[in-house]
Amino acid sequence: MEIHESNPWKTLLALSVFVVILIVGFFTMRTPLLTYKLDMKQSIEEMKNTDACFYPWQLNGVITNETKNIVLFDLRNNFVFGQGHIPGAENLSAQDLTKEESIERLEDLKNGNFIVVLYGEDQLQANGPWMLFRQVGFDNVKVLLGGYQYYLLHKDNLLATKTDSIFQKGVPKYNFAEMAAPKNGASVNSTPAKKTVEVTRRKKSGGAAGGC
Amino acid sequence: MNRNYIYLTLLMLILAFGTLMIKKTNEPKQIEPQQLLFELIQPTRYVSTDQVAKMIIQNDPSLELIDVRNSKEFEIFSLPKAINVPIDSLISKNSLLNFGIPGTKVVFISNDDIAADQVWILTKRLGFKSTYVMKGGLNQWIETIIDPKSPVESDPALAFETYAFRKGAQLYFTGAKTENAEPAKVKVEVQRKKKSGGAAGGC
Amino acid sequence: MNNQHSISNEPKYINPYLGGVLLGLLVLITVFITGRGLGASGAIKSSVVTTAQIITPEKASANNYMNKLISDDHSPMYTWLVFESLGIFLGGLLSGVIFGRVKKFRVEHSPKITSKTRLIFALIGGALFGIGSQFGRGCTSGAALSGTATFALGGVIVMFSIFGTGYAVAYLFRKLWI
Amino acid sequence: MGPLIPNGIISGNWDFVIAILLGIAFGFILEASGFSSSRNITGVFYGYNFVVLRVFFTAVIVAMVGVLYFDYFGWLDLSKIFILPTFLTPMILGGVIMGVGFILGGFCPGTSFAAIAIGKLDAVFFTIGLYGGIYLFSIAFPLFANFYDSGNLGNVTLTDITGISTSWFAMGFTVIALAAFWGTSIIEKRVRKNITEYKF
Repeated sequence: MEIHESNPWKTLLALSVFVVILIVGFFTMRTPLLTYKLDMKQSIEEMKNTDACFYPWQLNGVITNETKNIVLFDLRNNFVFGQGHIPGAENLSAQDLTKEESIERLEDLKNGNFIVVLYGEDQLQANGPWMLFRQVGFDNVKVLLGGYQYYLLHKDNLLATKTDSIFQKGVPKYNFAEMAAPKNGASVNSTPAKKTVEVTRRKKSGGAAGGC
Repeated sequence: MNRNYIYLTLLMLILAFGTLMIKKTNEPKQIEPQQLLFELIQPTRYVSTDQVAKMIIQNDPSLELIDVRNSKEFEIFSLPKAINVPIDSLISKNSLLNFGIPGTKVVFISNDDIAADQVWILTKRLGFKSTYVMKGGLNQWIETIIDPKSPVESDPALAFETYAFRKGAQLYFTGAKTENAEPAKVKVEVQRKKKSGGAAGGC
Repeated sequence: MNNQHSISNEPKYINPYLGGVLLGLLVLITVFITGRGLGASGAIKSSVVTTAQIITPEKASANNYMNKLISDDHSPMYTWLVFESLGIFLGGLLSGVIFGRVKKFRVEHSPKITSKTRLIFALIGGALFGIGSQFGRGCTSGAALSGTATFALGGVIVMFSIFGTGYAVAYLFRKLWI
Repeated sequence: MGPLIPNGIISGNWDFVIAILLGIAFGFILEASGFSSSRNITGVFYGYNFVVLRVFFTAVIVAMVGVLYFDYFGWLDLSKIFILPTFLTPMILGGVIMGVGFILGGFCPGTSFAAIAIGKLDAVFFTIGLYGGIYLFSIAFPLFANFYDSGNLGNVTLTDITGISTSWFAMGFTVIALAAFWGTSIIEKRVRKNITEYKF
């Protein structure tokens, strides 16, 4: 009544094929392009590292081509890049960052002791790539504070931004508690001519939280 | 009994034992850097202040606001029901318990969006899903919800709808009386991010 | 083993472990290609919804359970599992032809019961399996096999409760089988 | 790299072709292993034929181990595969009902399709029953809609719940399964001595 094949040599064969596939997989395994060099705690510390930031006034040297060892990468797409960019910047659209060539390029630049400055439309756009590259060990990658918009506003007098603080992100622009407090009677809207939303220049307000 | 059965047993044991050997690291599970890079260049993580306001007003039970400013700033002002998780105390068991609860959407808030975005990246690296960043942060919140600017006549109709919604939201959040007291009913699409790429459905 | 009942030239089934290894590799390939496991009961669910939609369209779309599968752009039959189940049938046929097991319709039962009893119990068993598979989010192949293989908690729960219950009630129905 | 279709490496248009091909392989394996016979299947509960246990557990451990290796090689992105959601109480109840149905019907849905193909009338009735059962369930769904969704733990894996790494689960399952294979082969021999009227 043994109705199943009792000799398992085919089974052994099938399992061996599986093992061979696994062995092939083991030897053809690619080491990942990127690995984390900083753990979580170090990554948090790294965010406060002022040395990892690039200040707008430092752009002067790049634009006039005096400092040779700085490469400026524009993370916006090439359409916007074509409409205008910081002189001397190279276009490296954020969408292309994951490509192998881009990462190899960054590695070459690191080996050549170049400093890489990333910028996007605003600082937010470059924030993510900058953090990631720092975490995976590109300690030559910096982020341009304020981003392109801020540069555009001050491109005539970049040095003056030394005393400005608006690119110091992370600062409350308003007194939140006061603004959001219940206002009895008077309608909020009637307060005339509220501050315009466009980046209003404000005096350096105390110590800006964090480095960048 | 065929001797091949013994070979099979041993082979299978070795294979299973091998899986113990290939464990990568003892660190908490993290997503691959390349995967992280891929995810962080997508703008899908940003939600607008309008969307957040809408969710608060509708009492969306899945919404979880995480305020990443320091506790002093948090005490002075915070959004309703927000939980304070300062960046410095992010990597602790207690703080991390706030994330990754099935069925919740975590929205990070800071003064602007940089700090919130940074926390987003850190939690993403740890593999937490359905986390978002409120674009513009509290500064934007003040500008759009607490003190909305009325649109100019040349603006498209949509701007007026948004404005009507914001006035309603302003009323809700500040208790201020406004000229047009009628409650604004504007549909602001709440973008729900679909589980990216994952396969759906089984048997 | 004494072989008094089996005829020596009768084609044998393949070694169970061979079937297991192949099935395991198949689950692996399925997960690798589609990102989900195998399944079967979902196909029946699709056909239930399809017939319900044809016979009583209003009721079908009013039913909270069925209307998840109803969409305007394609029939509920147009799903992965329906095609896969069609494949199961074809694969069974292929194997049956190769090993010479395809014959006229016949009923297999314990000598202690009649064919009619066997068919009635098959019907009841099928109905119970149908109900259970909806609660369990899948049947033995979808939930228990593919679920466990992908380390899903639900798969392990379903697997243990199916086999646990099976052993618990097996004694009551022993006449059906031995 | 994988899963290929969700990652867009194979276009979604091939979905149904692949479904049929995988189904054919599935059906072939089920039939060839003897799952087209309900008395083979239920033998696992009476100890005279452990083919279900052998096929099922071998498949589970091979697939589990394979998934882990594929993940390690970077071939399979575990975060993108479908994890069966867990609904604790409905799943236990569903499993219990399916267990009873298994003993009564002698098939499970997949095997019944394969059995129909080789001309088993009981499998046809089983499938009709299956159809009726799901129809009944859908009609009566509003009665237990709340229960159906209760105990939702989300798409959790064993590791999410216990914190023990998947490798240990694979190892554990393998050891248990291999022990069961050796153990059941002894039980099977003993039981078969006492059964005389079992034929096919």
